[in-house]
Amino acid sequence: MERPLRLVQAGPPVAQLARTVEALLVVASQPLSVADLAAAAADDADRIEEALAVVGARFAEGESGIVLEQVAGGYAFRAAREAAEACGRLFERPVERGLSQAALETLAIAAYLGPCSRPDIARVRGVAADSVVANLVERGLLAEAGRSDDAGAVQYRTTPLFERVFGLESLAALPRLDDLGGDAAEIRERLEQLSQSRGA
Amino acid sequence: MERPLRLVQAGPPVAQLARTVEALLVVASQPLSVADLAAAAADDADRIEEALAVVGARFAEGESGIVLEQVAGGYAFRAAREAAEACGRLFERPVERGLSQAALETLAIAAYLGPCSRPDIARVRGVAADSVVANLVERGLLAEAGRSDDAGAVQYRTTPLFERVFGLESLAALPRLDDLGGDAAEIRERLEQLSQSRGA
Amino acid sequence: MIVQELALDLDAFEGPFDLLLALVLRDEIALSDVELVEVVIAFIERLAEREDIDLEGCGEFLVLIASLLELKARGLFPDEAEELAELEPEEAAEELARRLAEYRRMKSAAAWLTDRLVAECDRYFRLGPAPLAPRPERRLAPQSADLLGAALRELATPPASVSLRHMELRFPPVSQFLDRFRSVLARRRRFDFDAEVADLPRSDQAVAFLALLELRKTGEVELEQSAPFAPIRVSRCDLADEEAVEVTAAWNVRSA
Repeated sequence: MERPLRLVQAGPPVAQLARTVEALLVVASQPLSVADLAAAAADDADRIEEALAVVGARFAEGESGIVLEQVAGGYAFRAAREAAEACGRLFERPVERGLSQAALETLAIAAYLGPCSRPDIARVRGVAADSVVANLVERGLLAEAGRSDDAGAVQYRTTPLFERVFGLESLAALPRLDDLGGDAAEIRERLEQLSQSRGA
Repeated sequence: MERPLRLVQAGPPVAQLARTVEALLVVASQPLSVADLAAAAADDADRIEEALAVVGARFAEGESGIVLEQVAGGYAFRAAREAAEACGRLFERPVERGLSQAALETLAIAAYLGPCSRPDIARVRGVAADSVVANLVERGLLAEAGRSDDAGAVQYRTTPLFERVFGLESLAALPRLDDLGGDAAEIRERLEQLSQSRGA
Repeated sequence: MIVQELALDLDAFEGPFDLLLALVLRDEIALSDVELVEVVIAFIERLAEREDIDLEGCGEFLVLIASLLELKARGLFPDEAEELAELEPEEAAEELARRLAEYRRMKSAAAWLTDRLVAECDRYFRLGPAPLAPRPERRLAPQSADLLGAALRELATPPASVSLRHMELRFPPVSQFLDRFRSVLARRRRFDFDAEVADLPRSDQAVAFLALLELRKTGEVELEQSAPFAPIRVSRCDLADEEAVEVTAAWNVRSA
């Protein structure tokens, strides 16, 4: 499809737009998408992308203590990795500190299967999920996502903070489930082999 | 006082220390003092001051969308002034159409009965007023108006913003409530009695 | 492989664990007949004999025993998951394998997340608002001053008096029905509960039912009901023959 010709209002130079993007990202409390940035800067998405490239070059690992990262469906500043030790002396990591195996499995289930209720999670894990889910909600890694149509149970999904803590550009950045072990057919085969080997 | 001569351990170059300071400031949700920065970077206060000068030059108004600012508690990043409009749009909330019943009742009490404390409001409404009052103060519809003579509780009155929102030239322009009683004291007494009977 | 080798000597089964598993999957042995706790004890005893700890074997055993426990629970409570209880043995094995596979995938995903967390431990970012961020301003559309007067008028309206008539519902004493049923049973060996209380209001019927339960608790009567909502037959206990006892036991299990 051909793009229609249009009169482009010049707008500020990209360098200035880049400064605006920097300003927005330094005050935001969440990663900002291109659409968020375009709306706040009152400019085109295309030009925002150009400005983001400028900002990304200025705030790159090794260049700067502030680093631009693409995370949780948007862009955000974080500390350079070289400053991790200094950051560790000043800041706690309350969100991810002491996440249990049960908590990580629960997060995996919500991240892969999409919004799911506590009974859904309990079915997969084989144990009640109530306290684990409550703990993850308190940490801000899970959030309520409405109620299921049938049973009316509250559903939970992972939050943008989850993506941020695990450094995921989006949930699509998770490895494909097929690549993770545990094929049903394979397990079934193993069970059958076991039974046949005895031949009873 | 003469400073003692000492062997200075070289430490990282100031440019690297400046990057560490940048990293610490971008993660902090409070301004950081020189002492905070020195403790986190495990370096001298003097060298932190030097690094801050480097950071200040890099993040200066006109140079950058991120600006280093010295405030009461120490140093923090803020958005450049040229980006004020864009930041305003980022933090703009949609216009709210109405107020909750609790907020409306609380405003009505302060408007008609004159400055009153949170216990006064709770007595008339029959429920605790703390959060609703705090919310209205934050929104600029109520303001503190000194303390009552007897109990010493903080009193609240409606604000000029309240008058603007409700289209009143002054509180004297409030619709009359002759059906409820002759004056504010009478209305108040009547409401308190009712609220007691309701709570019983 | 400690799990496969595990020798079992149970009331219902003697042989290695994997044979038990095979027989269960083929539905040749009823799980309800197997004391799974004995299997656990046997496993722990074998573990204690070993010098080293076989973590992999422990993990495999836990998954298998948990699956068996789940299947057993489903079998014991058919109403809890009817669709699963109705599965053919073949399908149940399929379902078991499917769930094990799903759980395994989620465990792998959790392991991936754990690695990720370690790899990202040097990424620091701000939680919460920036120290010098603009404060979001809440704006309110113009409001009518009449709303204020209306709010006060509402506060000034006396609350409607609440009717407490429904609290006056009177129940007859349970003892009244105890006496009544005892006297009926003195005359007749059996009676039909539904017919006996048919003329009474519902609240009285409820009390009568409580009396019936009380009589059963004291062992004075036996109860029979052929199906849910079918008439309840009440018989004097001294009369209850073997058949009646059996039916009552079935009734107890269903209602437990």
